[in-house]
Amino acid sequence: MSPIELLDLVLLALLLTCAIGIARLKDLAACAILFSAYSFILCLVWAHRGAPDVAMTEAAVGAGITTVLFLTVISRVGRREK
Amino acid sequence: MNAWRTGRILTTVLIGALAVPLMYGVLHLPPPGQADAPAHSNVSAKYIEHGAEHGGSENLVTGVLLNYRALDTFGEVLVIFTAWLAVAAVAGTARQTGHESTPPSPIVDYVIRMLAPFIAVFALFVIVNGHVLPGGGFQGGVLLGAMLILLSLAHGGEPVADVVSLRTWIWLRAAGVLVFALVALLGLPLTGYLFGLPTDPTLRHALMIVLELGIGIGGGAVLGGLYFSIAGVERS
Amino acid sequence: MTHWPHWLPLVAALPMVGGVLTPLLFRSRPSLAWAWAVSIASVTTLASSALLLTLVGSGPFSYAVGGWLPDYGIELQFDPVSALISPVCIIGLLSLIFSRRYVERSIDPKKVSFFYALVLVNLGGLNGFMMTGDLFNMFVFMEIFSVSAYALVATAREPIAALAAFKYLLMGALSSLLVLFSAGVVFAMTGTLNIADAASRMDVAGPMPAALALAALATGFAVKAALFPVHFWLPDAHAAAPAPVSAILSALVVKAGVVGMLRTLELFAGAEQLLQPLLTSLVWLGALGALGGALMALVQRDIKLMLAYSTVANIGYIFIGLGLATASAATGAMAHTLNHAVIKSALFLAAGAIIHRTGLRHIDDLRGLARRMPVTSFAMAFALVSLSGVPPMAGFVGKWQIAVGALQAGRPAVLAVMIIAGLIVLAFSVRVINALYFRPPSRISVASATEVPLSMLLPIAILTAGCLGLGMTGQPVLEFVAPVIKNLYGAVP
Amino acid sequence: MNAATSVFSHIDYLVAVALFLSGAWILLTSNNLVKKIIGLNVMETSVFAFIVTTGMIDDGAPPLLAAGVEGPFASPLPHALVLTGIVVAVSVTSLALVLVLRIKAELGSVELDEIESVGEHDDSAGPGGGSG
Repeated sequence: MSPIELLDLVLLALLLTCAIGIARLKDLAACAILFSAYSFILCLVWAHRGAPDVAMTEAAVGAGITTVLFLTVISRVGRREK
Repeated sequence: MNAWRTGRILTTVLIGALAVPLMYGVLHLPPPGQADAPAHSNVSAKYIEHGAEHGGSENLVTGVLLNYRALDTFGEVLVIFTAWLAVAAVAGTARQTGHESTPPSPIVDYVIRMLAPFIAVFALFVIVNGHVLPGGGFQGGVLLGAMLILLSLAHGGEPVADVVSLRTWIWLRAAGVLVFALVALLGLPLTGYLFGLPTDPTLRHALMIVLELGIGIGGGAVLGGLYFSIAGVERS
Repeated sequence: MTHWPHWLPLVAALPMVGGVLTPLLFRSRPSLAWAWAVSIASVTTLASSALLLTLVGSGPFSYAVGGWLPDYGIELQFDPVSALISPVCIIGLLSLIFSRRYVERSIDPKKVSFFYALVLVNLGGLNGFMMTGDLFNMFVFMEIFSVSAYALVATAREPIAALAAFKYLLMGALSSLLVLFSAGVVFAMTGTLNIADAASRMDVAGPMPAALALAALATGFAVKAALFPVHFWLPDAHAAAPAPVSAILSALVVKAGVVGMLRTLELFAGAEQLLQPLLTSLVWLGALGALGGALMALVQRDIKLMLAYSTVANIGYIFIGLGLATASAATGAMAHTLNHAVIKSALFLAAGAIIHRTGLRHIDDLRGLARRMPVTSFAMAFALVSLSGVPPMAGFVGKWQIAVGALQAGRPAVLAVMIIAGLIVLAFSVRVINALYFRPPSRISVASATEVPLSMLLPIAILTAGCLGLGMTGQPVLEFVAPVIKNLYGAVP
Repeated sequence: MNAATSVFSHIDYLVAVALFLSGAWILLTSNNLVKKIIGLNVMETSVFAFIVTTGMIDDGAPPLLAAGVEGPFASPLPHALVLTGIVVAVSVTSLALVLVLRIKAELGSVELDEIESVGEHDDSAGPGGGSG
């Protein structure tokens, strides 16, 4: 098990925890930020998978633009999920 | 409330049940990373073999996007403009006043204003070097969009949306589709097929740069526009 | 005119670029935007009829985009299935002509140019979806006409329209995801995205991943076509949308799901043992959809909801035909796809004209309208008779062939369900006709209603004439579609 | 190739499917419309993860034919697909968010059960109400 494969497993585990965290959290802003972290980890995984183009786009879009759009809407719609 | 509770349990069971066939089916695919898997030995092998001289770019992904599967990218550029069309049709372009966004602290304001030109230069670099290094029209466009959003976060949105008239913004947002349509039409006389890029390296290289710039500027303007509409700062 | 192949990509690209230019050129001049949209749509209709003549003349042909053959690039193909492009263009053009007066009142003037842009982009996406022979390209065109469809539903002013559009968006995004997932699985199995190429390499990867790809693709297109269990997004969306949009959605966008299912059958034609369970489930889901849709339409009080549920019923009929997999059932299903598009767009435009003039949507409120709006009421009645499948009319052609196919396949239960559903459709048609013609007006706005202007009446009249015309020319349509059966089902009884 | 190694070698596919299902769970069970859109995004990125993994190759270089770089190259086709998919995901998400803003403005809430209960009261006039 080379260290890189170990890193992969850790990143994949982090992805799953992010997804479960988003599922369980009631505070929408926290979900949006967790989604941003989820996108960053995905960007790392893809950078290692030999896909730099896609990693760059996912980081800028997933973590950047989508999260900002979510936070803008959450600030106008209400932060707590019932 | 228990109706909602049972609904949740039912969905959890349904999704759990769905997991089994999905995972079982996926397990029977050739393992990822195997060199002789069909994913690498069919179309992709041809791309890698003839990528440089056909596709016209060392970065094969850009070659695939702009040359081999140009119709996909044209559809793609159209989807991103249609998203802005949809948002404008639903949200309207009237400027929603009344919700005051808290002005950021001067430090954030200063840092963003300092960073903005570097992001712009980096975005341009990514667009123009799309055929040699990882990058291209989309990545550059996304970076430009992110810069627009950062600036409007720093200045409260209205000044950034007012930097040019709404009419110019719309022309900028349609840049991707219009440039792509022109180059596609140009393909007819040059190669006898729509969406065809000529085989002469320098002309093809120039056309690809034009396409990348169109996609980048169009994408960036649209993503900025999406944020303006959602934050309610679009010019009316 | 000699066969000029470049019309094929242009039929898709022209409305899209025309749509993109609409807000640029005419954002502040709505009437010019309408004229521009109608001219773009008519040029596209001419191009599509030229393609149709070429297809009838010299058979199916394909077009290598960018000059790349299928093993490199994307291949567009024009066969009897993608011949649906010409009715798409014609119905789209007529809906655009109809929407001039309708949109003036029901949509905010500043957004009118966006409305026409979205309609054009939607038509371009539909044309592209029906002509492409590449799995991922289908996904991209599907996104184009889906995103514009969600927004078109939301252009209506009622608050319910935004919620209906949101539910439609979630289901549509889910179905697009399933199609993308199966495109990924097909790529992992065969290394290519071209449907014909992938079909020939399908057996190399073993049955399990092929079953996964088939299930995901079929579910995705079933959701897009609103087949029975996953149809619940359709009624609210089609009823809340402005009338010309409802016509485009029910007549055209839903049929894209049917074309997608046909491409799926084409892709997996080689794997019979995989197709069998899918075909039987299509038959039963179709039967339940036909029955359930007809029943729900019967109990509706809002005329547009009634028509929306009747779309769910007719989609059920079409999938019964596709599922039975006999030659006559499948050709009947494809003919019914075309006929239902014409009938349902006539009905929705007529309903739109009535709502535009009287502002009333409930069937009971429309009593005695025939005296005040004779042409629209006659068109509504004529199209309803055609919908219920009375012989010389267009609705009869497809349903009769599917019924014959059900008998050939030895499925009397399916035939029984179709007959019951047909009677229910007849029942709610008679109820509307009775309200329009044989009951005294009960509302002031009905008593004072006047006929709609010509720009709305002309499209309704043309489509109503089509309800009869397609009934008369049923046989040539069936023969036109027949050659596709072989490559759909392989050996067919 | 016994079961253990086959599961391990397909770990990427399995994680992608697990993320797809968790996204579906968030989408289906959450009552808040914004949470549903986040779930939709999780599903979309998981399908992209699946497609990028199909193009992966063991110790292969990214699809850049720079001078001096040999060895197996990752397949460029899935990367082009995912690039297109990501931009589609942004488009659908931004339209969904604008619809949520309009629902909040017109129906007063973004919680599905509250909206549905509002829907019941004025359902007598059918979804369209009086106007066309």
